[in-house]
Amino acid sequence: MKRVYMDNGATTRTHPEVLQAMEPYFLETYGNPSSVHNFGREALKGVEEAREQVQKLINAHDPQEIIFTSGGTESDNLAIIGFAMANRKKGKHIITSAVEHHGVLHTCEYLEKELGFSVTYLPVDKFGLVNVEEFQKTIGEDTILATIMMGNNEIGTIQPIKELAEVAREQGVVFHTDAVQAVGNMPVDVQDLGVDMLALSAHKFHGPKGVGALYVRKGVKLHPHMHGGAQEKKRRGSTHNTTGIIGLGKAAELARDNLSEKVEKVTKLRDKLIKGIEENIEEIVFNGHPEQRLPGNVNFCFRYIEGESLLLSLDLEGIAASSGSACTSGSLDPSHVLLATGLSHEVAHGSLRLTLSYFNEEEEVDYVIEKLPGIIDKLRQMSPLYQSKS
Amino acid sequence: MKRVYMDNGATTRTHPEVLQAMEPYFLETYGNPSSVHNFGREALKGVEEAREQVQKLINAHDPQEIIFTSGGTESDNLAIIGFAMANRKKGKHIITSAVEHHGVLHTCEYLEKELGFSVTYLPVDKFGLVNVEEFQKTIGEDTILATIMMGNNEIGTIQPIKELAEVAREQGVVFHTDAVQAVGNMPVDVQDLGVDMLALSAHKFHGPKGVGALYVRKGVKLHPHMHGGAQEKKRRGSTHNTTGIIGLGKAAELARDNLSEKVEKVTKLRDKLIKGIEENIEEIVFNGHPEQRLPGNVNFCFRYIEGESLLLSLDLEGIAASSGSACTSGSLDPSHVLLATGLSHEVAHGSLRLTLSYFNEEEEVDYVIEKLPGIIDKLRQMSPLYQSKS
Amino acid sequence: MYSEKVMDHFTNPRNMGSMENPDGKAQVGNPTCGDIMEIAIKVEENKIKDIRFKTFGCGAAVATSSMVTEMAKGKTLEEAEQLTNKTVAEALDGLPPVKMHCSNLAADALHKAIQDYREKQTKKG
Amino acid sequence: MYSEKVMDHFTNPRNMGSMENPDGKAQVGNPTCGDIMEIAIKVEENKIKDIRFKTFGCGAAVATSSMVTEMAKGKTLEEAEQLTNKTVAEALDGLPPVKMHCSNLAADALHKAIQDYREKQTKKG
Ligand SMILES: Cc1ncc(COP(=O)(O)O)c(C=O)c1O
Ligand SMILES: Cc1ncc(COP(=O)(O)O)c(C=O)c1O
Repeated sequence: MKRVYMDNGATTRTHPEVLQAMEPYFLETYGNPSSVHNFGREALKGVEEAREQVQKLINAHDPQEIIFTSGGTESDNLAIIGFAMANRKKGKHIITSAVEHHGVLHTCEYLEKELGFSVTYLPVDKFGLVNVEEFQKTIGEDTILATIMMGNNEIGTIQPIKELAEVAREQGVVFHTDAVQAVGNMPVDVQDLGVDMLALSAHKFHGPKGVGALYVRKGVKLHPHMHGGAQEKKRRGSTHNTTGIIGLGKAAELARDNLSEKVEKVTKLRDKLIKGIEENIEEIVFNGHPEQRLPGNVNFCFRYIEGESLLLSLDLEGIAASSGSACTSGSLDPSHVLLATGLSHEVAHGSLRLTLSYFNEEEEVDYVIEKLPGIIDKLRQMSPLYQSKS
Repeated sequence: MKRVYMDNGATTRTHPEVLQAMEPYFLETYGNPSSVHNFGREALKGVEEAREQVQKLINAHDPQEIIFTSGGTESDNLAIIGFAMANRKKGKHIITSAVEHHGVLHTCEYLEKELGFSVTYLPVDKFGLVNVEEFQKTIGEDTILATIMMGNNEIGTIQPIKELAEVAREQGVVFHTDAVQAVGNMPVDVQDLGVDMLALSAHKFHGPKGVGALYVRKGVKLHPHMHGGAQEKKRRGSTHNTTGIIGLGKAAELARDNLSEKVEKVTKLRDKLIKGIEENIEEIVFNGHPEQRLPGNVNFCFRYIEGESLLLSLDLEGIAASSGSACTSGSLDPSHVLLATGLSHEVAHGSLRLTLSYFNEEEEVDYVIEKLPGIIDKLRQMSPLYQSKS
Repeated sequence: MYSEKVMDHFTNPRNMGSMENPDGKAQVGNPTCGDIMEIAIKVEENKIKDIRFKTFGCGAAVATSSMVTEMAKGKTLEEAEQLTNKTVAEALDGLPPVKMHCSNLAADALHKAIQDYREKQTKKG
Repeated sequence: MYSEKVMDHFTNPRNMGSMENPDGKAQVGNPTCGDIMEIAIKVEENKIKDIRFKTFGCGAAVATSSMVTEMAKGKTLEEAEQLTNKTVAEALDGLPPVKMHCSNLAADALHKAIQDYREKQTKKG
């Protein structure tokens, strides 16, 4: 059976060259980078090279501004809890948005519920955008931190980070952005954006799972989130995940290679897929912003059907996709992101996310456009909601 | 040059079969285990098999008692912070020991300094053992948690966990043990030990770095330490590190294979090494307990010399070892563990840890016994402390 | 995740569609929670002669709907009323734990359809 | 971690050992902090004619001791007094940041040995 992977927003295939770069660190250069001996020193060299590769990918000023973590979630936790706890004497108010990934949202909720912080969740418009002026108005005396994501993992909307960070800087508020979906998939320049902290995760751009990084601008003080050894200049305890870090470094290097060409390719595939769906299927809702959008993200709601049924039907045709449907997550409410953009529960249940990478090819897009209308039709024929309308 | 790796307490070589088990999950079964589609379901199957392999290794009652983490440090942080924060209404006192790994020690200090808990650090005797009666006396009304390590990472001493856990259970105190050095290297049975939580880390027994697990007995309530997605039954957010988890599972399976034979082999090598050092070098201090000891751990202090110089000299002969010397860690004080056993700063600075695994061979032990006396002598000749005595 | 039987019923749903002039009919669930099932029955000599379902919902919802129609068909009303959500789930070789709570409404829909039939009979009678 | 020069001086320390009847001698550091350096000098016509060190400490401590003796040998006392811990570290192509604070005492030891020589001269004088 044909197999088409269009769930790159969930995770990506590890690039074969990434695995190749990692392999010697399993079997030969397996020392602990904190060790004095040769096995350790060689491993350390690899780790520091990887740090420079990540630095270059996001144009950080200094490799020491990169802290390696176990992924996007840990980076967000470290940025938010680590900063909030270290600076809580300056204030206890945090600003975020209603459409953040749970790695940010649940972290903010934890600070609110368990640690005495107050959090503002900025609403978004129908495209999923926060409003810069509204953000500015929300900043108060007590505000110490703002955390607003760069590219939305569900609907692909890219927030005006540069403008938001500028407002924050003017008001003396430290600004973190969860750029897990963006980094490696589009140009991201921390100096140009003017952010203080930025989270990234290797497995979203053909690196290995279980490794990520947090950029922390020099001078920004944090508590560690992993309390332990003196690794990462005492900012993150635990034996270095050498193989993962080498993989992240290699993925960062590969991502920089011809980035603009890859972005162009993916954007073209995305737009073809969007057009193909819009032209062939009725009663649909396009989600996210049409232009300020991650290169690989396509998201629609199909009225009268439920997302998980759609995913299963696509899977039977070999197409791997995802949905903000409640039933895929085992919760009762559908995606908080889709609800925040103003969709009803009923419509939000019927969402489909197709996420592309530069590994995808045009014929795969054609295949999806060929198969999807029949599947939607079959599921609608089964739906009591559709019948009642026709 | 001959290369002899005797720093298995710091980290181990990944077993080639472990890497082999991981590889397909990088390039083929690369889906997110939380996804509905085939790529995801296959990955999930692998993750759940790995969970059972870990369950079996430590004889947990149910695979769902295993939470996958990014390593030993995270497991300790999750156990201690996660439990303390979730149960702080019941009490705010925690008991630990003076010889814990920093993953426990710094976590307890954080709770003390930043979150209003009080912590008792139990002293140890000259072998590094805590006293069960003293432990019992320290338990008070307000005590909610005890966290005492199983095998010490520096001096190898194995604590009387079963007795300690029994005391804790009788007093209604939840008991966590950092068994990072023990699991995979000697028999560990959570049901027999009677512990409520137990931390382990794959890279200490020929698994990959950057992955570990926390055993949490059914019924013990924790807050997550990684706030994010609904993974691990909402106890640990973040995309599953599929490859790492598969590697941990495979390492757990391999560790169970002929465990007692491997323990016997390593113990024999250890005892030969200890004897060889004692017979060939004067003015030394044997560290740790002679019998209640990790199978692979050898630790001595050599008077009049400093540990890092010793490591560098060994490294020049191809021998990889470690030390609790301050100079290897960039701090000023030598190992808190050696000081806790009553050694002076001066003596503690001259420590050497040689840690074996079943990958080591007898001729390697012979090689170390052959090389070490000359190195010690050369360094002593250089030492102003030695001269002043001779 | 799902058993082979669930996937079989999801892929080839039995008795799917609408029915002209049903003797009894009911809908359970609501679009907010993401599951709606509609069941229509024809009754002859106190037996379920024909049955049809329509479902808006996840794979488990579709499969349980399909399965309950297959199990009910040909049974007397009293027998059909003995079917529970649990027996339906068991007939599908079980459902994932997260799916037990919301998608498992098919027997409820069937019972309501039978109830509807009875009420109509009473009115007629 | 360490530069090649550091490792060279660590592996083949120059002027290591004790000295009979030194003209000046000093020890800096203490065993608690993990670093002790002892330097002994012979002086002739205001120049350092011979020099010996002994060191208890890490690789950086050994290498800086060795290097400072090499740099000082043959210099006038005034020239030798110009040597700083910084110039010694630079001559070794630098030290790792964590090593800058504690192991870098070699020039201090040298200066104290010269001071000891001067004090002895004064007493004799
Ligand atoms: C926007 C965003 N933030 C954070 C994360 C969490 O990253 P990870 O799964 O590597 O922890 C993800 C993906 O899962 C994401 O898409
Ligand atoms: C006893 C002990 N606990 C915890 C840890 C931390 O484990 P990890 O490095 O996997 O975070 C280690 C090793 O580093 C250890 O030896």
